[in-house]
Order: sequence, then structure tokens, then C-alpha cells
Amino acid sequence: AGGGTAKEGLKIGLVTDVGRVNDRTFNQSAWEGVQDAAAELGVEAKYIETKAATDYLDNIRQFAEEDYDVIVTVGYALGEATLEMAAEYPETMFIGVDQFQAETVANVAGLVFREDQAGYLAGVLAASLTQTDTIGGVFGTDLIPAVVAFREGYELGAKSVKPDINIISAYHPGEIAQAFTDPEWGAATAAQAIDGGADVIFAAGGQTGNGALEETATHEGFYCIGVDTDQWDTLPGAHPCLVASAVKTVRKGVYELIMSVADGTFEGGQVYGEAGLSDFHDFADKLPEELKTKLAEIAQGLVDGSLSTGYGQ
Amino acid sequence: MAPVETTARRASAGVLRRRWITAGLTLLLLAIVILVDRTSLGDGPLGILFGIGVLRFTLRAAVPLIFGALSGILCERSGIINIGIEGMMLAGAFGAFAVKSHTGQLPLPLSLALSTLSACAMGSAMGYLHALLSIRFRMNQIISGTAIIVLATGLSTYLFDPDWLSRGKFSDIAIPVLARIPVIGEVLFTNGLLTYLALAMAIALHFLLFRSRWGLRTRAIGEHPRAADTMGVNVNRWRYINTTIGGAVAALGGAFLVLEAVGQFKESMTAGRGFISLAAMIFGNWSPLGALGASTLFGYTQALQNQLLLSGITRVPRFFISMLPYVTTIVVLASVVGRTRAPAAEGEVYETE
Amino acid sequence: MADPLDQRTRFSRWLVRLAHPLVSPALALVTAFAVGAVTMLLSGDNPLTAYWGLLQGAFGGLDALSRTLRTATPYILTGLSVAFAFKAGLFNIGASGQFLMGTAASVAVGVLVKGVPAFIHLPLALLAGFAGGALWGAIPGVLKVWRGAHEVITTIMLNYIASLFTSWLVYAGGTQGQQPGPLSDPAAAAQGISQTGTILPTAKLPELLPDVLTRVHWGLVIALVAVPVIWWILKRSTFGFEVRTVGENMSAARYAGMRVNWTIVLSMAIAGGLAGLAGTVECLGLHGRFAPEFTGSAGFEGITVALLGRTEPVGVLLSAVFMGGLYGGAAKMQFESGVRSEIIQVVQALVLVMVAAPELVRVVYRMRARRSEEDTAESKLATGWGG
Amino acid sequence: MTDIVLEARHITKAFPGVVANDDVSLSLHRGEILALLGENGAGKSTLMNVVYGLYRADQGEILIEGEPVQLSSPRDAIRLGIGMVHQHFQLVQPMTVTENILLGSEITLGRTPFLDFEAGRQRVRELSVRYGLSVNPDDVIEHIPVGVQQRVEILKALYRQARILILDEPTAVLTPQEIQDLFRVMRELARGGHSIIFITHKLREVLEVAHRIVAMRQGRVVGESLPESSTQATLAEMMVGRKVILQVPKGPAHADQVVLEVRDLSMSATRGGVALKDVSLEVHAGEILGVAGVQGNGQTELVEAITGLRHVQSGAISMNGSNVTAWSPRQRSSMGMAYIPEDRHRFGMVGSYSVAENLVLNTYHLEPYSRRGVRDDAAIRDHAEQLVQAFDIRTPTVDTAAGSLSGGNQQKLVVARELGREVSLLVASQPTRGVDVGSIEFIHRQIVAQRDRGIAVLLVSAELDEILTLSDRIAVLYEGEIIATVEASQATREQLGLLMAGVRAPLNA
Ligand SMILES: Nc1ncnc2c1ncn2[C@@H]1O[C@H](COP(=O)(O)OP(=O)(O)OP(=O)(O)O)[C@@H](O)[C@H]1O
Ligand SMILES: Nc1ncnc2c1ncn2[C@@H]1O[C@H](COP(=O)(O)OP(=O)(O)OP(=O)(O)O)[C@@H](O)[C@H]1O
Ligand SMILES: [Mg+2]
Ligand SMILES: [Mg+2]
Repeated sequence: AGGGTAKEGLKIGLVTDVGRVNDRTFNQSAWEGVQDAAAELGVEAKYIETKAATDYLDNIRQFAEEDYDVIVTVGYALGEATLEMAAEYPETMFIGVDQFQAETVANVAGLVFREDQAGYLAGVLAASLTQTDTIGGVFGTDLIPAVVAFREGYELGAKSVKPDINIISAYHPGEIAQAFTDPEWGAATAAQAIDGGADVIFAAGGQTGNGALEETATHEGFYCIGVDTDQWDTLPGAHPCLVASAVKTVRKGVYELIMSVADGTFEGGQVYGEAGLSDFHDFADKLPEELKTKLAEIAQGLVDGSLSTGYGQ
Repeated sequence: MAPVETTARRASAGVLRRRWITAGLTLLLLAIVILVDRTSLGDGPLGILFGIGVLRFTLRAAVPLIFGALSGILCERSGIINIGIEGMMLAGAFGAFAVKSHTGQLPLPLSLALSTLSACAMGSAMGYLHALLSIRFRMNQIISGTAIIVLATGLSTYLFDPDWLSRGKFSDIAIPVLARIPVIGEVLFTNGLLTYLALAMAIALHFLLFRSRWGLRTRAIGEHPRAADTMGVNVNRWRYINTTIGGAVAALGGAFLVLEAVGQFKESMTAGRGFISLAAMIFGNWSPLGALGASTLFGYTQALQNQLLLSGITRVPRFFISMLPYVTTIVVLASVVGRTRAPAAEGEVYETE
Repeated sequence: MADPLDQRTRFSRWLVRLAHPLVSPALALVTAFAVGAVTMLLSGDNPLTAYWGLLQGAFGGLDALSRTLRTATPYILTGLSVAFAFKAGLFNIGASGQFLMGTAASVAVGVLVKGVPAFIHLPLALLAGFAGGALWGAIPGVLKVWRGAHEVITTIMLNYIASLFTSWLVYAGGTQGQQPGPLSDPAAAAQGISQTGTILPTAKLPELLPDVLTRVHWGLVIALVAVPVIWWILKRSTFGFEVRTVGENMSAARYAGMRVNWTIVLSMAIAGGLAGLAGTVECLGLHGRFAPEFTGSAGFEGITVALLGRTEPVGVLLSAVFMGGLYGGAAKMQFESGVRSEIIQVVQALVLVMVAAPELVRVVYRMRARRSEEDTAESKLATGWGG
Repeated sequence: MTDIVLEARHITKAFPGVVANDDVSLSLHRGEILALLGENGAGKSTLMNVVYGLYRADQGEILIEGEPVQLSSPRDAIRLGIGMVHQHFQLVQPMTVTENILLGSEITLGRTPFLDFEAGRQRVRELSVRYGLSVNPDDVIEHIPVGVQQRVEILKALYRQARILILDEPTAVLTPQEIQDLFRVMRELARGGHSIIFITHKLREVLEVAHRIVAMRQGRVVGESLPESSTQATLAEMMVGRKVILQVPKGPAHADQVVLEVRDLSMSATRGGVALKDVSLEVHAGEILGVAGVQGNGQTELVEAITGLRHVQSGAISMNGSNVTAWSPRQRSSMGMAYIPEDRHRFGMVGSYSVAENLVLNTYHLEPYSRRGVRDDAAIRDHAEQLVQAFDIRTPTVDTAAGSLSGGNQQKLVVARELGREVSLLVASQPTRGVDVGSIEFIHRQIVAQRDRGIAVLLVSAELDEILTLSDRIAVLYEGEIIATVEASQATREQLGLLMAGVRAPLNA
């Protein structure tokens, strides 16, 4: 199997993680990527929204049986199911977002990101903005690697600027199914962090994080940093505080991988997508120039490897 | 008759003692809180226990529970079991959001008012449905309540469109003089409208329940509907009324989440709060002030565990810290409260031939 | 003198027995789906394509059937769990917690116990699963009889505790100075992934008919066996008589010399065990490991299943398969017709209402109203908190 | 004739399976006390519930002061000046006396929705003084004895200015003194122009207080007579339709060795109960020891201690020589202790269970009903068939739900279960409460028969006549103490009445 010849009239399917294709999380970004490619190739694309973790396999099989050519599965939780299906349907190409590939499988591309790098930049930004030398973080759950990477990166980045900075942050206390869908906890925790002196809040955790961002926005003169996509576009409620977002270019990554299937250059294995800081939008002119250049340098350094976040080593 | 009167007295004496204890504890707590905030005590563990952040979180977490528990009390005191609080709350949240996100062009206060109303409408609809099923159609009330939950979850998720966005929510209103009291002012008297409503409602309902004509009749039909009926009280009419209002009150809990706390709606965002309110209701022994206390306790334990997480306790696995609220509830329930007493006629259909 | 009366009552009871269990639910289903269809029309969906897709997904072909059965398997057991507790007058909202604890226990055995033959390992794992759930179920029972703590509160709280505890068991740790959980798989933990190792082949539940049904495992058989067993315990055993008496009238049970407290604890333990078994077969038969994504949601469904089945074992079986079909078919439905699969929940709620309120169906279809025993048969679980 | 205040014409009311009232006509005159007699299930309560607007009649009409009226709910009845004291007290247990009386016709503070408790209390005090019905307005119902609860029930009616009073089995739970008080009140009310319908199973009372007597059987009015021209025997025959032996023939006791011995039994009061203080008593084989006493003076506690439903603080209970103080109820019953509980609805049976299942409620675990934990339904049904025969329990089938039986038959069921097996001790608590003369006769015969078979019987009853007719020796229980034990032969109603009221008259024990 593997890459080989270019394909005509590609059939593209997407299986979300528990959630929906327009839920303002990476589910949505991935689906947008699929739609971009579909539009470009002028083909149909379909999706299945997963309701429970136990349905992953069935939902993927749904597409596989209708012999779709590309199946995008979103989220590390689908990794195992994806590999199982890939073995069963070697002719089908699989794109697994956030799925780390222990060893290379010809028809599976794991689209992964260095969340720690995005988080690191967010940390630097936060540490440079804070007046109180106290910053906060509201995170989904440490049961999912990507979130851990964001948090660790964030704290390392912050410390790189202010070694003895005070960081108040927490993971959602509930079960995994709730960790990303509890905006009230996110909001309340953000408020609690603010009461605790934090004046910049980084929120990484789907709806939970969004709750934190919108809460921060309601307090005068506080900053917040979004995650995954550029939340300036997805979360108008957060505009008053949203300096930037620590983004993973899922949309772009998925798009490119699908195109590679189309033109037959698809390769299985680990594929690293870009992760970094989004545009500053309205805050662009409020931020000091040297900070922006500094962030740009760090980003460059992280990409070319001259600089390391220190996470995972 | 001598022994009889003494037992009666003994009972009332117990009540009095309990009141004094509660009052004493409250004062003690206030003292600590102020000290923590004003003095260096706040830097230590006491800061974690009684810091402003914790207290504000407590109230915030308590509000939906208060509404939920009061809803439960309204229904169950009149003899209708209400397992469906979770569903009514969710319906309320959705109702509020549906209107809020479509009245963005209106001035905020107006849009908020409309949204709150729509929440109550949704809730009352659910409450009325519950009453209809359990009274008119003699349906088992636990089943009916469960059905309400499933229905509300299903409908709200099915109809909800994530592209709906709402802007603006109830903002804090500082109550003129009171808000300037140290700490208490900040915690109690600088809040959104619905928070005040929750507190006021708990107190008002308590007095109404135990001092008003409506309250007397409600308690009677919950304990012994036949007796009430023979005294000319229209049992089922009051049950309909209370359950419908109960639905609206639960819905206010949902409205709080959407209109005051989060600002947005999310599928099943009530996240089990309805069930915890159920616990709060039983815990508070079906009395509004009791429920207020229980809800506050639940809120506090949540705030506390959150504070511990935020302050980066690493020796204990975070999972065990997060058990705090639930373990506390069980322990308190098993040690202090002991046996609670449900309205005697709960769950029984009342019919006359 | 009383003879004509007897005749009449006998006749009507006979009518009830014959007619009710068939007619009423049938009409109930029809009505529920009809209302569901209206809901779809109102929100601009096409109910026909939707229901067709649903049918396809539920029973159209072996794959669909397999999925339905797979989904139904845990529902049968959690449904029995809740139903059994109801018979003892207890409202077990805790099935999901018991589900998780059972799962954890069985998976622990399945992963850690090494070098034993399947015929020991598998039963051992199943037993552990049942025991785990039973233990978790017994706690609220003990708290109730010993401290009068209401089971509705305690089971809810124990659900949260169970989900936190099991998450910790498999937690990868490694950051924020946190240690990995005792069951977490080192290899996965290295990548920050929280999950157990895979269950050893000796403890896995084999597939039932590998080349006919897809991934339907022997857990289904276990569930199917549990149905008559529970029925037998309740209806034919003396213990069952005690359970039902305690549920119906605790004072009478005391008077009759039954060990009420013991019966309550034991009933909760059995209920918990059944829920634990549900989680066990899920993991031993389907997932092959435990990870935090596998929540105890089947435990909550158990409540609906039990109520839909009118807390009778056979009813539970039917309603479990029915709901298995609904959820199994949901994805297919959305895939085929684009109708959001949440409508399924709406339909499910409607079915619950219609089935549980024969009076309602009667009114809808202008049937002659009648009082009958089986309405009072439910009276027990209606008396709610008991206290 | 304007002096007819209430008239029921051709009332018919059917329940599924039963015609409770079948073309019943009845009239009540101003200032009259009308006694309504009838067996269990005769239709008395139903008729009264129709008059009070609780049940809607299928046919017939009601006239008040000669005017036809619509009684579609108790509200109407109350408006028309009808008050009813129900057979099963209609009081809200956790509420105070005042709250119970105000309920439905509340006094509020002006226009506010809030209650004016002070005014309420005042009103209650007035009434209780005016009619000599002493109650404490602030007592919680569940803490006061049934006698007082009875007064509260009557006050409820008077508070609503009822001119027509319906009393459904008001004396079932009262002491002789309380009954006399009640009669005094009834006569005063009648004199004051109130009209009263009085339902009871106790013929002595009918003769004592009624102006006119109407009897019902199987839903029909079967006779009317005046007290002057009636005796208990004629009344009994009129209501049952056959001769009834009111005085169960009973030879002298042949008391044998001690079967039950209670020594210095003490326990502290539980909620709403009383404490037992050093209670000691002996019951010999072949004798009936009657425990007389007003409800709520420790009977329940005593009986539950003896049967093992309650733990005792100090003292010892021994049966056939062996100390059973620490034994479980089951151990005691398997040792041959039978127990007829006072509250059949709560303890005696499971309403939703079949007659057959109820008949093995405490023996289901024994052979032949159960073999190695497996029920043998065939054996259970056979057993039931036999007992239903032997004890003449009126039920369609043994599979009928026991809850739908008439009270009398429910009681027979319990008696049958307890006496239908080999026992050496029978503890019978209020065995005939609310049961009609026919059933009473039957149950009394059974108890005496057991005694003559050499079984020791402990009979606890608030019913003086019952105590006097059945007992060989009588112990009087007052506030948890046995204040006297007398030979039945020497005891008189008056003495016992005084003792039950706590008056310690010197007696030859
Ligand atoms: N609510 C009811 N539903 C069905 N049947 C009833 C109901 N109430 C009474 N009956 C039946 O109607 C008949 C008359 O009952 P009723 O209560 O009038 O008897 P009663 O004369 O009051 O008996 P008792 O002396 O025991 O009070 C009985 O056979 C009883 O079974
Ligand atoms: N809902 C009912 N269905 C069937 N029978 C009933 C019902 N309610 C009452 N009965 C019967 O009606 C008759 C009269 O009822 P009532 O409430 O007077 O009890 P009772 O027979 O007088 O027994 P007791 O006086 O000991 O309570 C009884 O035989 C009772 O069993
Ligand atoms: Mg009666
Ligand atoms: Mg009676």
C-alpha cells in the first residue's frame, strides 16, 4: 500500500473525538482542513461525531466499509482504534491527529505537534505581561499528553523569563469525559486564580478553557491566552483579554496530508505540524516591539532546534 | 398526659439548641475569615482554607445547587418526588441561551430579562410535564423524573447549534453600604442578580413554607394528602402548582450557569449539579435553609479542593485531593446528620373515588 | 354471594394478563416514534430517512446486529443491577461507580496475574470484577443500615470517587512531581499516555461467533445467563422473598423475623456486583485494557433500562436490547441521513414515558381505563426516599 | 319536615368488584345522635365518605335542610356545615395541634399570606375550653396519645362550625374514661342543636348514647330500631343476620407451668413512646393473662420487647425456662412464640402480596415451604387453602392481594397465620381492633380454644370488655408500670377503668 499513484475522486471521511465538528476545538479545525481539501479536489467529505469512547472503532469502520480512501481520526484517544482499522484495511489511508506513532505504519500518518513549544511561547508572553509576577493556567486534564505538554511548556517558558514567577494552575478535577466540557469550572477557576493575584490566564482545555477565557474577559485589565486554534476567530467573547493563542495548525496539517494522498506522495509515520503563537490582533500595537521580536526569535530557535523547551528530555 | 408534654418540649428544646449552635459557628467563621483577610494569618494554610478566592468560588458553586435543592423542596414537600432536577436545570440553561443568543441586538438588560424568563418558561414546562405524568397519568415519579432528564438532555443537544453565540452576562452589582464590609462585602454583597435571587429565595421560601398558608397546605399534602383533602385543601391543584414552580426554580439554576457564570451554553453543561442538589435537599432535610447550608458546604468543599490544586500540592496525587467534596459529604452525612425524614406521602398518587 | 364478583375480577385479571404486556408497549413504541418524527419535522429533518438509517444501523445486517448486541451487553447487567436494588426498595444511582470499580478489579487481575491457564485466569478476573463492584455497592448499603445515610446521596458521591480513583490507577504521572498510578502501563506512560497494559490473552473473553458476528464476545452470554438467575433469585428463592418483603414493607419484614439490615447490604452488594460485571465484560471482551476514556455511562443507562423494563429481569433484557439498537443504530442514522443522533435520546425518553404510563397510552387511544394490580406492582419504587 | 337536617336518598356507590352502597337511604334529625352499625365492609365508611364529598356517588342525592346539594368535594361539605372524624385519623403527624386544626381554613395576618399563629392558638384554647376537649395547642401530633388525637379530630370539625358531625369508629382506640368524656361531649353537642352520626362496632356504646340505630349489611340498610327497644343481642342479629354469641363460652383455666416470664424489664422512651419501668409478669400454660391499659402506656413497648422487635435495657425475658432476652424474633418464633401485632396494616401483612404469601410471612424459610433456599409454591398454596378454610377468611382466591381484603378478613388472615402452627405462647395485641362482632366472636373463640389446648396467652387490649371476657388474670399497665394484677373473677369495669387512669385503688391482687 502506502503512497503510490495519485487518486481520482477521493472519498474523505472524518471521525471526531467525543464532541462535534463545530465545537470550536481541534475537531472543528480538523474538519475545516478536510473541507479545504475537499473543496480543492472538488470531492465529497463526510464526518461522524463520536458520542462515547466505546464507539471509536465502529465509527471508523463505518467509513472503512464504505471504502473511503482517506479517514481522518481526531484525537490521541482514537490512536489505537485507528491502528487496528489500518491493519484491517491496508488500502485505506488514515490520518490520526495528535496520534503519536511508536513505529511507522505505511497507511497511517500521525499528525502530531510540539504543544510544549506553543505552550513555551505562551509562557514567555505571559511572564513578560504580568504586573503581579503571578500567572494562571486552566487546563483540561493530565490524562491526555497534549494538555500536559501545553502546561509544562507554559511553565518552563514563564520561568525562562522570570525564574521565581508564581504560577497558579490546575487540571480539571473531574473524569476525562467532563474535563473538556465544563466551562463553568474553567470560569470559576479562572476567577479563583485572579482572586489569587494572577493577571494573565492561559487556558488549554476545549470548552472548559473557553469558559476561563470568557471569564477573564469580564475582568478589567487582565490578559488571557487561548489554545489550539486562533481563538480570536472562534471566541469573540474573549476579545477584551485575548492577547494571542498557542496554536496547533491542525487545519493546515490535515489539509496538506489529504492533498498528499491525492497526489500520491502520502507517507505513513510521524508527521510534525506547526505549533506556535497566533497573531496578536488588536493587541499587536499594545505589545512592546522588543517583546514581539523576542517571541519571534524564540519561535525560530525552537523550530530550528537551536533552542529547547526542556520538556520531555 | 404529663410524659407527652415533656416529649413535645424536648423536641422544641432540641430545635433551639441546634439554632444556637448554628449561630455560634457562623459567627466564629466570620471572625476567622476577617482575620485571615486582614492579618498575616492569610499567608498560611488558613489562607487556603478561608481566602477570598475560596469563599467567592464557594458561593458561585453553591448558587445552582441552591436553586436545584429549592426546586426539589417545592416538589417533594407537596409529595412529588423530583429526580429530574438535572433535566429541568439543563432545559433552563438551554432556554436561556436560545433566547440570549438570538436577542444580541437588544439592549443587554432586556435580552437578559427575556432569557431569564425563557429559562423559567422552559423549566415550568418541564415541571408541569412531570406533574402531568405523575398526577394525571399516575406514572411512577422516579421514572417520570428520569424521563425528564433524558428528554432535556436529548432535546437540548439535538436543538443546540454551537454557532449560536451570546455576548454579555449579568455583571456584579455592589450593594451600596454592605459591599464595603471587609471580606463579607466582597463575597456576599458584590454579586450578580441571580446569586442574590438564590440567597433571597432560600430565606423567603423557608418562611413561606413554615409560616404561610401556602406552606402549611404544601407540607400537609406532602405528609398526609388525605387529611388535607378532608379539610378542603385541593391536593392535586397544589401539587401541579408547586411542581410547575419547582421546574422554574431549577431552571434558574441553569439560567445562572448561562447568564451569570459562563455566558455560553454547552451540551449537558449542568454536569451532575442537579444530582448534587438532590443530595443537598436530602442533606438539608427538606428545609430551604437546610438546603442553603448543604449547598454552601458542597460549594465550599469544591472550592477548597480547587484551591489545593491551584496551590500545587504535589505530595498527594491530585485525584485524591479532588475526592474531598464527595468524601466530606459521605462522612458528614454518616456522622452528623444521621437519619433524615422525607415527606411521608412522597411518591404516592392521590385519588378520590 | 361473592361468586359473581370473583368471576368478574378473574376475567378482568385474565384480560389484563393477556392484553396489557403486548398491546400497551406496542402502542407506546409507535406513539413515541411518531412524536419523535414530529420533532424532527419541526426542526427540518426527514424522519423517514432517519428511521430507515436507524433500522439499518440497528438490525440491518450482521454487523449492525453485532453492534446492537455489543452495546446491549453491559446494559443488560447494569439494568439488572438497578432493578435488583429497586426490588429491595433501594435506588441505586451508583451503578456507574460500581461499573468502574468492577472494571478496575478485573483488569488488574487480567494484567497483573501472570502464568496461569485461561480456565483459572478468566474466571478469576470475572470474579474480581464482580467482587469489585459488589464491594463498592455494599458501602452505601452499610452506610444506610449503620448510619441511616441515604443511598441516593452516597451512591452519587461514590460514583465521583470511583471515577477519580480508577483514573488515578492508570494515571501516567511523570509531571508536576506526580507518581504514575499502580496500574499504569510503563510503555504508554513514557509517552504520557494514561492506560493499563493489555489484558493477557488468558483473561480475555473470546469472541462468540468470530466469523458471523463482529466483536461480539462471551460477555453477552454471561449477561443472558444473569437474567434467569436474577429472576430465579427474586421469584423462586427464599432470599428473594426476603429482598422483596424488605422492599415492600420493612416493618413487616422485621416482624417476620427477616434480617433486614443484612438483606439491604447483601442486595446492594449483588446490585453492585452486577454493575461491576458489566464493566468487566466490556474490558475483558472488548477493549482489552482499561483507560480513563471508558466511563461508567452504561451505569446511568442502567437506570433507564431498568425502569423501561419495569424492574423485571425479562423486561430489562428486552429494554437493554432495544436501547442497544437505538444507540447502535444512531451513528448509522446520522451517517445516512445527516440527522443529529441526539434525537435518539428524545425518542428514548418518549418511549420511557409511554411504556411507563399505560394510562397515557390508554388516553391517547381512547382505551377503557381500568385499575389493575400491575400498576400497584410499581408502587414500591414509587415511594422514593423511603427513609 | 324541616327538622331533618341531612337526608341521603337512594345512594349507590360501587368499587371495582364491590357494590359498597346499594340504594341506601338515610335521614338525620336536628339534635339527634344516630348510630350506624354494620360488619366490616358493610359500607358505613363509604356512605359517610359520600356524604362528606370524598367519594362521588354513582346514583342518588343528598339533601341538607331539605335542599338538594352538590357534594363534589369536602370543601362543599365543610361549607354546608358537615364535619367528619374519620375511622383512620386524618392528622398530619409532624405538625402541631394548632396547625392541624387551622389547615384549610387558616387565619392569616391581615391580607398577608402569613399565618396568625397567636390567633390560631387562642381559637383552639377557646374551643377546647368550651367543649371540655383539653388539648395543648403547641403539641406535635406524633407526640400525643391517640385519645388526645381524637379530641383534635373533633375540634377540627367544631372549628369549622360543623352542625352535622360524622364520627366513624371514634371509640375504637379510646379508654372507658375517654369514651365517657366523648359521650358527654356528644350529648352536649346534640343538646346544642348539633346532629351526629356515630359509627361503631361496640353495641354497648350504641345502647348507651344513641337516640336511633340503623344497621347496614353488604351495602344495604337492613334495619332500624330504638335503644329502648333493643338489646346487644338483637342489634348483633340485626347487623350480622344471624344469632351471635357475644359472650364466648369459657370454662375455668387449668393453669400449668410458667411459659413466659418477664422480670424487671426496663427500657427508656423512644420518640413518641414511653419508658418501661421494672415490668414483671408470668404467663402460665393454659391461662390468658390480660394486659389492660390505655393506648400509649407501654403496651407496644412491652409487646415488642417480648417478641424481640426491641432491645431491652435491663431485665430478663425467659420462655419455657430458657432466657431469650438476647434472641432474635425468628429464634423466638421458632421456639413457639406466636404474635398477633396491633397494627396489621404496618406489621401484620404485606398488602401487595397474595393471601398465600402472607400466610407464610414468618415461616416461608421452613420446610415444606422452602427446601434448601428454594421456595415450594405448591406447598405454600396448599397451606393457604387449608387455613382459608379453617379460619373462614373471605377471599376470592388465595392469590388475591391481601390489601384488598376487608379489615376483618385481613385480621382473620393474621390470626390464621399465627394460630395455624404449633406454638406454646400466643402474644395477641389488640386482636380485634376495628373488627365487627362476627369476626370478634370468631377470634375470641380461637383464643380461648388455644388456651384450652394448654397454650399460654398474653392478651394486650385497650378494650375492657375484651379483657374481661377473655382473661383469667389481668395486669394493668400505666405509664410503663404494672400498677396492679387482679384475678379476672374479682375485677369490675369500674375498678379497672380507674386503674387504667392511674388511680391506684387498693385491690386484692
Ligand atoms: N377505596 C376503596 N376502593 C375499593 N373498594 C373499597 C374502597 N373503600 C371501601 N371499599 C369496599 O367497599 C366495601 C365497603 O367498605 P366500607 O369502608 O364502607 O366498610 P365499613 O362498613 O366502613 O367497614 P369497617 O367496619 O371495617 O369500617 C368493602 O367491601 C370495601 O372492600
Ligand atoms: N383502595 C382500596 N381498595 C380495596 N379495598 C379497600 C381500599 N381501601 C379500603 N378498602 C377496604 O375497605 C374497607 C373499609 O376500609 P377501612 O379504611 O374502613 O378499613 P377497615 O376495613 O375498617 O379496617 P380497619 O378499620 O382496621 O382499618 C376495608 O375492608 C378495606 O380493606
Ligand atoms: Mg369503615
Ligand atoms: Mg374498621
